[in-house]
Amino acid sequence: MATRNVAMREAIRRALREEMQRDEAVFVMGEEVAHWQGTHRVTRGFLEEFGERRVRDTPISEMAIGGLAVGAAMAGLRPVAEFMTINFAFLALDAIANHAAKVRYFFDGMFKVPLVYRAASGWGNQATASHSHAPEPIFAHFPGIYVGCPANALDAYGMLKAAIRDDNPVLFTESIALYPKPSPMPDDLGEDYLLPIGKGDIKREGGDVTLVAYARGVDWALQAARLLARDGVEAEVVDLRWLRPLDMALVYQSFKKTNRCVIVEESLPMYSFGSEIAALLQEHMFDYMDAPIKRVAAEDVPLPYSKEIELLALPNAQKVAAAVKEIV
Amino acid sequence: MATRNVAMREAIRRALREEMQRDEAVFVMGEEVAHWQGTHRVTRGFLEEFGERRVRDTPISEMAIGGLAVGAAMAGLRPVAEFMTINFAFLALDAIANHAAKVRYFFDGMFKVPLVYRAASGWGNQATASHSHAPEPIFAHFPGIYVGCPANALDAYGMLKAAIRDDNPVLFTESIALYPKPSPMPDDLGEDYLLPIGKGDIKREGGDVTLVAYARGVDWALQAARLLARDGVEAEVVDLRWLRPLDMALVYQSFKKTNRCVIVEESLPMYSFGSEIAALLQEHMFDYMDAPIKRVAAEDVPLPYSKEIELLALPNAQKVAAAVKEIV
Amino acid sequence: MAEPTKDMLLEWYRQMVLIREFEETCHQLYEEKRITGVYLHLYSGHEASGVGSMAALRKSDHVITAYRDHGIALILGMDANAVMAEMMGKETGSSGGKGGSMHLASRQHNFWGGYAIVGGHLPLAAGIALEARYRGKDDVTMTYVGDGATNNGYFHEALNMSAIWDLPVIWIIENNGYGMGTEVARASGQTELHRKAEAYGIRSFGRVDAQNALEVYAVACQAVDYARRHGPAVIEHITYRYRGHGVSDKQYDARADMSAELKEWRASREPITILRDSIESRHGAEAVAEILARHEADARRIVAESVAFAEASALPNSYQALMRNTYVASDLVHKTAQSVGAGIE
Amino acid sequence: MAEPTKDMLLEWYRQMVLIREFEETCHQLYEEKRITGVYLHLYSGHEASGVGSMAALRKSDHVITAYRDHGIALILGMDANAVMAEMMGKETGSSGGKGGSMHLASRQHNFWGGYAIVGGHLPLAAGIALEARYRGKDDVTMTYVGDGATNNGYFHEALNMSAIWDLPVIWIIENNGYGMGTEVARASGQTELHRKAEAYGIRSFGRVDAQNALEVYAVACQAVDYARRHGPAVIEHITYRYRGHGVSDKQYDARADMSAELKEWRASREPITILRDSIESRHGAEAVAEILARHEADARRIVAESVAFAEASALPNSYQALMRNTYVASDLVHKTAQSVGAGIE
Ligand SMILES: Cc1ncc(C[n+]2csc(CCOP(=O)(O)OP(=O)(O)O)c2C)c(N)n1
Ligand SMILES: Cc1ncc(C[n+]2csc(CCOP(=O)(O)OP(=O)(O)O)c2C)c(N)n1
Ligand SMILES: [Mg+2]
Ligand SMILES: [Mg+2]
Repeated sequence: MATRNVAMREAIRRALREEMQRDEAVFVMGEEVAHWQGTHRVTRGFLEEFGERRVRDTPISEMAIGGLAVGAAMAGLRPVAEFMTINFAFLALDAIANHAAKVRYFFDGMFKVPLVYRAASGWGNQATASHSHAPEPIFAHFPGIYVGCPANALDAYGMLKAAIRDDNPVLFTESIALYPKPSPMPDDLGEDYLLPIGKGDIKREGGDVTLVAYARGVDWALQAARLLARDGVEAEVVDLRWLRPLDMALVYQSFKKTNRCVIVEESLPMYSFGSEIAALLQEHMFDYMDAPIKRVAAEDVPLPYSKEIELLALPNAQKVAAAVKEIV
Repeated sequence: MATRNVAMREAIRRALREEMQRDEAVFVMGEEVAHWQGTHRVTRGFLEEFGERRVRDTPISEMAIGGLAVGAAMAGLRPVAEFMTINFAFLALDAIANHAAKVRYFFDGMFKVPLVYRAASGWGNQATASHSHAPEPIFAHFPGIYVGCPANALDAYGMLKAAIRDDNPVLFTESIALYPKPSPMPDDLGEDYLLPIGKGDIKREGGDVTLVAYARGVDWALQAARLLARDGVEAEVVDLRWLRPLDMALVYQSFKKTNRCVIVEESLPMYSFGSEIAALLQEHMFDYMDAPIKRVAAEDVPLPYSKEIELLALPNAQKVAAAVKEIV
Repeated sequence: MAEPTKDMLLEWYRQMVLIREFEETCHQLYEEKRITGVYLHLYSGHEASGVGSMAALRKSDHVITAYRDHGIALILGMDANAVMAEMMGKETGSSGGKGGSMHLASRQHNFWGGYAIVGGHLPLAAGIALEARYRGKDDVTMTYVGDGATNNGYFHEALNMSAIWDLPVIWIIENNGYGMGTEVARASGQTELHRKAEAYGIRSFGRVDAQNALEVYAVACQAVDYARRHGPAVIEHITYRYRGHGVSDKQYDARADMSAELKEWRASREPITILRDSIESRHGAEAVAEILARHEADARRIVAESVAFAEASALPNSYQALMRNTYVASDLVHKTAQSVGAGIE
Repeated sequence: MAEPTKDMLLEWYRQMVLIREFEETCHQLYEEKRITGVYLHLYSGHEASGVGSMAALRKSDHVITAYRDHGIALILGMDANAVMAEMMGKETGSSGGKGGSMHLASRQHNFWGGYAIVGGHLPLAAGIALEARYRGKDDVTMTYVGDGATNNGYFHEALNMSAIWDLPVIWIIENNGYGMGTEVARASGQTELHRKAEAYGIRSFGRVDAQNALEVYAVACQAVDYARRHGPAVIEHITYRYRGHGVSDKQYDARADMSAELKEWRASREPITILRDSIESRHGAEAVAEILARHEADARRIVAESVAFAEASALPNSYQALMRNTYVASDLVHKTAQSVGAGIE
């Protein structure tokens, strides 16, 4: 099968477009998704192809975007509601955590809520404190919703298709830094290439240390693995892909082999992804632990504008490699 | 010094009242804090004593409550803004995490934000899914704010006074289940009884296992300690009191003695308090770990109305004791 | 003005006495601790608001409201047994005991629930209405919202979205004078709540005396007709809550001025009496005496039976019952992934 | 109507040409990648809106706005050097390089900032105004908010709070026709944005042609006077953004109909030209030619100097600089508690 390099943005666009073509109940809503062609150009051309009925610009009303999608989904549509960036989804936390994630539960299964919230996530590019978050763990704290965070084009494609077809609410975040990044994608996947919700992936094999990551963290982990390989340390990179549900079986399997682990994430460090993975590992893999599990995350600070200190705050491959060096 | 049993609600009321008497810049705002006398009766009598200027009923406008307090604090007042329950603070996540916690940072110290958000937290009493959260870890994820969660009357008193006097924003949550609970308080503390922000407390000494908890979790831990003592297991109960900053030194000290730990919280289990504490412990206390660290939290489910299944979902002393039994 | 038939009026009477009986029984059961929990918001005093307005709907239309939802559920025809069982958190409850008083709903009656976060259901209403527009159906969504809730961001954003997308929602503001203990004038800069429609360019149908089911009905018919053909409509219902904000909030409603006010409303603006008077004056007191009495007796019987039914039902008590319906079971979900499994039906 | 003196008009001219020069220079620097980042929202075209309205304030009054804040900062007298250094993220920037373009502020000028979350600053404005009311001062808070932001929940809740608490806020809606790429009519059910005041019972001072500083000033004087004595006021400013939403959004503003529209605004509604015409017709073209030319030259010099200053300044680059000012240093905080320490000044 022919394979080409595709930017993650394009893969997401392709998945979304195919699902809209396949199922008339799928529609897109959000700020600037239609006429402006999407702030991140994911919905470029959609207005022209699908029209105003199915490609809907909204006002700057995140609470309503969050909640309207729930009602539309309960009533039988399959909304894909975009938050321009995940930062603005803070305004929709109640709609997401208290409505999307709970409606099915508190009516004991009477309704289903087949929606996808999409949001650009992450930081860099001097977007400043209030626009610089990768807060997936905050949302994944709440049962009733799934949280998916792809690390490359092909994953994004298969994960988003599954998210749209699934009958549960899904928060799907897309690392801004990965949007333009090309990665290989077969040309002809058929239109049913679905990656199961909650299934992680080994992105690189190695026997000396396990790097657990998601989304942009996977990039740093892979870069670190290359650095480490020069020094003879072979890292296995586990991309969890989903923060809820968590494919811990995959992590445990790798850890049983390596007995060492560094967790990599773009988020703030406390009460976060690394916290949960480290906690689960030490609990379930205690007998396999040869060293403390390390975490690499953003510094514990609101993120600054100025570019050098912004970089200081951001995780990177060197930090990951240094953390590995402490435990191998 | 004479000591009496005081309900936590009363201690909080006393602290708030004294601080309002002491400093005219301190005022109270929130839904039903004035005429209704406070939903949880914490501000009972305040309207009469301090008048409408300083005891301000608000509309059901959580975003504005959250943000208005920030502006008032920047301008020199010391607001104590109440969210009737922490669930409603989801609507103010942006005001809290993106404004209260960041204003000082992104203006590089130009302003200070001396405010306290108070909120009743926790569950039980069949309050149903959207009204049943103890989501302190979500808010403590963000640097720039402190998060305090007292476990008894005296702590609540000293912690709240410090929170009000401190020049940083503080989220102060009060377990609903603890409001009516009496605990000993000396009659004459003077008006400057301040418990430092970020200082934990050993609530019970013991050499066999460390129970780390906060707020209502401390109650369950203490009850479990009594159960365990019958079987000859002596638990040390560390009340962290603050989720940010974290007094890990205290936890480490205890852990070095016991080499075993169970973390107890009222929250949902994932990306939560237990996750962070377990992650820190295994990282910094690896050589002292004689067993995996266990966590007891709410079940991973939106919380139901019906009372027996609600109790099934809630942590309790038996669950804590059972977790300890697995590792001692 | 749409003129309701005699049968309609009698049916309204049936609904209103059923609601009143149900609510007062709930109140009693709560006092006796046979209904437990902290939230139980009764519709007593509000009956004509729901009855008169929903009479303007047809079966395929939609209804959604907040936590003060028992009356709405009964008007739509939900089984009193299932509703009472829900109050008690029983397996036989309409939400399997998971939702309780605040979360009644019925898919079959197009009743989308009962929500607990103030304002949280308003964008859901817009979403439900969008489905109709999207599919080219002319069903409308009738949405009840309290006076206090109109000050919340949800109200603003949802109403505006309904306006720009021409969504067929009838936004009924149930102005019962208070949000918990706060009078409208202390919470809202605009005290004529229907005038908030101006901020969205939404057609307002003004203020209605919602203790009079006939007036409610007349205006609702216009608004429903308008919404079906054009887009959103706002109506303000002036009503009163007889049982205070909720059963656990006694202190406030015990205030002397509150009880005087309550007495006044009960004496001169009792919705059941007003409806009864209308029926009698139109159709003759004697001619309807028997049927009205029958409705009253039926209400007592139905509610008493519902209590017996509910009390005889079991509480869910298994771990499986607790976890069930967190998620829809799905082949798209990886089987061994943690923290699912238990939560699927 | 308050009649501005000749000195005032000349001062406004000075401010407006300084802003324009500053903004166009920013634009240029961004193109040359000497200013970096993704957000840079210019005030070109808006000048008369800020200049005319802030002329109605006195020194002790307060100002707050969103991310389109450079012009506001310069009008209030912030040092162009510190502002330009902030654009470049330098240590010498007004926010030490931490805030960038969207987060200018100056305590000394009662300028409470520049905020990046749409609507997020609106409750802050109410809080700042509350402080004045609380302390019995009659200072007002002038608040700028975009047309797009009026559809956000923050707007609703903040305006309503200002109404019920009689807070002295002048809510100036800067209606520049678009929120990013969305025309007002596609985002707001009510397109006459000043009429949103009705929802809060707030006094509206209507719509103003905000390309004309004199008209802006006249209405602002009334509104400020009203706010000082009574409570909140709303004004809608009709204006236009010359440089699109922000510098990184080229595609949209390149649309043909947009550039025609822009040409039209520039040709017939250029705020600097309109002010110049007013000055000349009142005070004689020749009499003011020299001073106007001087202001123009000064603007070029000041901005050029600010660029040199900014470029000569250092970038913060230490871990300490990164962590500083997360918290206020405080004796009330336990010394060994984790994750503080580094973050205090
Ligand atoms: C967002 C939010 N804030 C606060 C509450 C607590 N609360 C529940 S009902 C209520 C009053 C609502 O009043 P109104 O909208 O007038 O409805 P009514 O109860 O009078 O029918 C409040 C404050 C809540 N449930 N949700
Ligand atoms: C809550 C939130 N949602 C979305 C954004 C992204 N955003 C930034 S500016 C803007 C448009 C605002 O338009 P308007 O209020 O008219 O102000 P203008 O830019 O025209 O001055 C949007 C959507 C944001 N910053 N915050
Ligand atoms: Mg009400
Ligand atoms: Mg605009």
